[in-house]
Amino acid sequence: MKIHEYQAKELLSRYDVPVPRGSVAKTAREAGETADQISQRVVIKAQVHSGGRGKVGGIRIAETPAEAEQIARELLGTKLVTHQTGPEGLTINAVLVEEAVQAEKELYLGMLINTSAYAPMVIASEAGGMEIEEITTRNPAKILRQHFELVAGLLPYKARTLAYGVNLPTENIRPVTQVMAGMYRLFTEKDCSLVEINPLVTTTDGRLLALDAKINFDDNALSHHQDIVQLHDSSQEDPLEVEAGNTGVNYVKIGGNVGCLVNGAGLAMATMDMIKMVGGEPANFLDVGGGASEEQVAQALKILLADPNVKAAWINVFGGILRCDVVARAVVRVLEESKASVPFIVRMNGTNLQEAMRVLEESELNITFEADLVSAAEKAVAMAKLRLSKANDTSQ
Amino acid sequence: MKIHEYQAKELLSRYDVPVPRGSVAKTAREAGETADQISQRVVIKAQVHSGGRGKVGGIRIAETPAEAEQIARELLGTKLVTHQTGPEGLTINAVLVEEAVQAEKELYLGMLINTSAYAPMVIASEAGGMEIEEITTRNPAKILRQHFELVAGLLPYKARTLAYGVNLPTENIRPVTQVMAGMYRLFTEKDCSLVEINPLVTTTDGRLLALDAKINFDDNALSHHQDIVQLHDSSQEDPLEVEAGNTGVNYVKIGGNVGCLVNGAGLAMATMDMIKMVGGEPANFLDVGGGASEEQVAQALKILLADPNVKAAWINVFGGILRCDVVARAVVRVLEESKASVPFIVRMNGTNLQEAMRVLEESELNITFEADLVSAAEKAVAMAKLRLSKANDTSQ
Amino acid sequence: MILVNEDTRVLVQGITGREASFHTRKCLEYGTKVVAGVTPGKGSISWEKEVPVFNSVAEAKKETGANASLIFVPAPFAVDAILESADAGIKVVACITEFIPALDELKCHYYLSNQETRLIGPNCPGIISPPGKCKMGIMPSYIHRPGNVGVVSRSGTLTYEAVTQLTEQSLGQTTCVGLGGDPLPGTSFVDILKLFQADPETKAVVLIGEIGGTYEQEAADFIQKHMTKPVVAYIAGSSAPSGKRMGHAGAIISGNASKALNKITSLAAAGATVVENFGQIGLVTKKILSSRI
Amino acid sequence: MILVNEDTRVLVQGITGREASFHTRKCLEYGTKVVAGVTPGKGSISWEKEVPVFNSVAEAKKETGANASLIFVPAPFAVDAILESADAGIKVVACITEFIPALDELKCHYYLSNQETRLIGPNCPGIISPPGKCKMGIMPSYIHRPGNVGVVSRSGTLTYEAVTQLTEQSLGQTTCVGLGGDPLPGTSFVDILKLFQADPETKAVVLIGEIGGTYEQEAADFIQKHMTKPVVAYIAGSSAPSGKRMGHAGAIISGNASKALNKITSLAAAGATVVENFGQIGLVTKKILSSRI
Repeated sequence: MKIHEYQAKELLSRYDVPVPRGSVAKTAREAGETADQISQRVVIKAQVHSGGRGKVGGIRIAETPAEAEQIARELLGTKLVTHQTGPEGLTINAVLVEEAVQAEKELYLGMLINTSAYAPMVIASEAGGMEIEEITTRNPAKILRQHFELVAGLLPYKARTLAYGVNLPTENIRPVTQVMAGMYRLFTEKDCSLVEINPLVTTTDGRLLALDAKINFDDNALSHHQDIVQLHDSSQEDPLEVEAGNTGVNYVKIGGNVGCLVNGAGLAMATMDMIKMVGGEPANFLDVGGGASEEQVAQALKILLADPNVKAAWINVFGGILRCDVVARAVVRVLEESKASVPFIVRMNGTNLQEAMRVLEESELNITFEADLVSAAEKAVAMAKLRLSKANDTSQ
Repeated sequence: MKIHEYQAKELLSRYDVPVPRGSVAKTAREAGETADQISQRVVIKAQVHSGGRGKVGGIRIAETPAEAEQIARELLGTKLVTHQTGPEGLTINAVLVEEAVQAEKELYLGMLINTSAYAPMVIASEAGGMEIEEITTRNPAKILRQHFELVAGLLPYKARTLAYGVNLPTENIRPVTQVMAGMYRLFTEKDCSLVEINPLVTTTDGRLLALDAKINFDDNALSHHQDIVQLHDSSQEDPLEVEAGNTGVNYVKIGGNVGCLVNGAGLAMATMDMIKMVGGEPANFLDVGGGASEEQVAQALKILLADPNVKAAWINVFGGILRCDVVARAVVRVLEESKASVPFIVRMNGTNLQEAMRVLEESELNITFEADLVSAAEKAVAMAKLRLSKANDTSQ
Repeated sequence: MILVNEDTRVLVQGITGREASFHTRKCLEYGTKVVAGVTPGKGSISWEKEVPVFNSVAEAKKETGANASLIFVPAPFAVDAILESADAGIKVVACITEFIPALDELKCHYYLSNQETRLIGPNCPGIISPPGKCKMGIMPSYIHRPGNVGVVSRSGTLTYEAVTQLTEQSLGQTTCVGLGGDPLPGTSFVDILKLFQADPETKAVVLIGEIGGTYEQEAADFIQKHMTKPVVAYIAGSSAPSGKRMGHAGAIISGNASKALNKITSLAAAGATVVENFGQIGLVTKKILSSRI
Repeated sequence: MILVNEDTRVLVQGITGREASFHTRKCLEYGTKVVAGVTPGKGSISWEKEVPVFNSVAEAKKETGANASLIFVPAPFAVDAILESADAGIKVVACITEFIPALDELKCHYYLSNQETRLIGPNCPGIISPPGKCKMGIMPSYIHRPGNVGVVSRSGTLTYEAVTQLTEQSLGQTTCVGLGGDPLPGTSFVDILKLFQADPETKAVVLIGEIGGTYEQEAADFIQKHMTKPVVAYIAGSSAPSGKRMGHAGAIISGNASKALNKITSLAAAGATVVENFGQIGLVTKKILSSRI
């Protein structure tokens, strides 16, 4: 689960990590008032679940409270499109109004589990301010790592080693190790999957501040952390993905036009790969899971069809615990109810295959059945292309 | 550090361990009012830092609030002498007034670090209600142990193994494992050296309750736990031991008549052992530590002399960091100031021995110097006996 | 065969649950020796009048000689169940349970690091050895047949597809191991490749990886240095975008190393035959085995 | 000699502190090769213009070839200092620091359990090898002389007394090790007895124990099974009452096994010569060594 920058800063602050003075505003007037209280230059930061906000006008400086109010008015309610959001962008429902600080040094600090080492890890770099992928590509030598384990925790000497490694002046060594200690407590107490401060800056007036922060949480642990669940903002997610989550199925919108519904994450990925391999573009990842009910499969199918880009749908199921006939019944029910006109290709194998075939045949719906994986992929892609060209013809 | 039963129960209760309804009272009237609120038979328990209170009238039943008030009046302000307190006893400054419960089964539960295994350990026994030493002696087979470690914590299955082992009925298994989970969190979060619930009882009305509890804390960790330090009650300790603690020296009153002042815990024990070996009775353990100042040694000496039982004093010092002359100067100063009349035997070795001898000789005080350990012990014991017999002569 | 065989005596932790009951029945039908169940508080009953249930693993092991455990208990209790089996000396544990928090899995890993127990999973379909008639998991039984191909995979249904293709090509399996979709699996590709390499019955290995982590790169390294048997590999997720979790908690692209292409390149360079068209994995394995005879 | 000798290159952690400075001077005067100091934030200065100071142990080791560490940092930072040395590959660490909480020592123990580092202490006087002119601790130098007796003890001043008696009897020492007075020492009697038994220079061992714990019983067990060299033992605390802490956190009678009499009986039964009169420990050791020649 992701949270907003302002929420991340509030959390970090509770773990003794210093952040700039500021406050979140949900109206332009609030933004102006906050700027007035801070009584100096402020930064107005669009609160959306995405990086790269600065490059697209989502982070702006205001010299006066009036200007702050004006900028907030321009931002609030609009959509911010970054390189991470996709073309739809994300709605700005809140802005963070903060004191503008004079940064001297910009550091990167990140904490996550290194799965190869089976250990939590702190990453530090003195090339802060850009994304970690960018630092990795452009200057891998500038990235320092320290692993730690859960008995001794993040040993102070390891924190110091990183602090010296990023060439901080002596007076900042202890403060930055305290920042890492706070990150560690937050990480372990709240089951985070990522705690990132980027940049952590030293200021001209001698302070150390978390200027931007990103915290992700382990979804599997959320049931232990009701306070964190409260921070969830579904307005920052694709509505179909939210609905899928409520239904208990895994749906990720990808952007192509061949929809697919699969049981099992691996098979769902392989299905997408096949669509791509035969020259198509998958519209989504959709895993209904091992033990889905007919109702869940039907809901998942509705979500799939709700994506207007989908021009053909491929049902790819290996019946194990989830029986083929359950899937067939869900397909028939949804198609009959929705009068959906997209072509359907069904490829099934496993438990109750015969019964599933019978159900599909009896339905008299226009469903193409195909036993071979590659042939099914090819048919789905061809049908999507055909439908797309027809639609184009019609629109011309 | 030790705390009172009522404080232990308040702490346990914060860690979800169920305790009987009740409240501490520092006056008889409060006790009566609490009994009135509880509105049933109550137990009045003298709050002193000692076990074995029941056998000497420190735990009594009251049928009515008036009786509760009466019993509290009888107890408060008096001294309770148990087999653990020594003949002076401990002052009762508070009583715990609790609902009287009908116990069905009495268990023992204890948590401490097993130093041989380098692991924390839970001990459980179905022979609860008596002291663990007694269970160990009388029925060692009834004692079950489970070690745990700090990464995984007290694994629920280990708690269950103990719960089944003490033959609890099925409905009590989960509650008792939750009690152990609470004890574990308390133990690790507050750096306890002992958490003991004895007895933990099942009641006729189906509850599981910590009927008595004892918690000790690791003195070395107290600086991290100001909330625990607040619970300290110095009225429950020997005033001389409290004073020694404030001075920064280790003093334990033993009860004999040969006082000793030593540097180093091992040498201090060996000094006591020698006094005993040659037929004397050590009055105390007193370790001034490795780096004591003249002021600390002087204070320690005053504490030693404040024990009226002391009939002779043996200074036994191996000068290392603590120089012999520093000790000599402290001895001379205290003896000159206090006009103490107990005979002094000084045995020293190590750094600045010559200077120390000079200081002692110049003082013209009546100090016996003896280089050999055993001879020093013998002289000290002989002098104490002589003085004791003289005192007896005088008093006759 | 590796890890489980005809001498494997399985205990099922959480046997009285709905899903566990269903799969215990399927395991028994396949021929698996399910000798005990463990559900705390239900010790003394008998599961469907067939399998004795105990309060603890230690007791179950003592009374029935169980030497492997299949775990179905819910996520909050799963690590405790795993460690209970490990402490009782059970040497092979397959944990089906999904949704275990990563920090819990980390603690589990530390605890097991000083023990001999091999943990398969969690969040996995389990393990099956057709020649030993031992199924300790939730995979459909009928697709398997005894033979000489070892299968190891991070995905459930993808494995079933692969096994189906193998069986259609008349290629049976020695053992199929599902490592599970979590980022911190108890057993890695390398652990299993070692065993397959040492197993005389296994003539070829099918390895099914996916995006996320660097497990396949470590496998590639091992294949290059130590494998003499042919490895046919497939990596799922070539078309997955960065930063989005593809179902499995472990299947998320978080850097170059976690991408499918990087894994495919590593495996190919190490000498594995990497199949791009998943529909061909049975056929390709068949060809490679034929060319070796 | 065991653990430290003429090749030992000592670094002092916390060297710039008052106590550390005092003892570093004493160690240097004795002939110890103190090659580096570590005080975070003071890397670049030089201690008394003689010993270079570094910000980290890794750096100190790299620059000076230090292979042992003497620790004086305050209790809240001591475990970090110990583990920093261990992670840097320092093989012998003596920690003088007292008042470390037991749970911290437990964490330290777990962390070190997978490492080769030998931790002496904490809350101990350190270790000295007179024949190697290496003193890594706070014991008075002048009482020692090179020779053939190994000394291992839980107490500081009691060791100095014993060493003085030995030296008075013209019995020099190979190495004297102070285990420290805490309940969870990094090194046990058994660890040191093993080394003395294997050390050709050591002809006899003086063991000084005390009440609390079962360390001496474990030593007795080892002596019975593995020691061929004579062991002279003394146990302090025969006259101590139950339940009262005698200075050392480890010196508290909490059960029969922790009593002096129990320890004395175990050691005597194992073949050690247990001295009741501490004033005789030098003399008794002399007699035993003479009778062997």
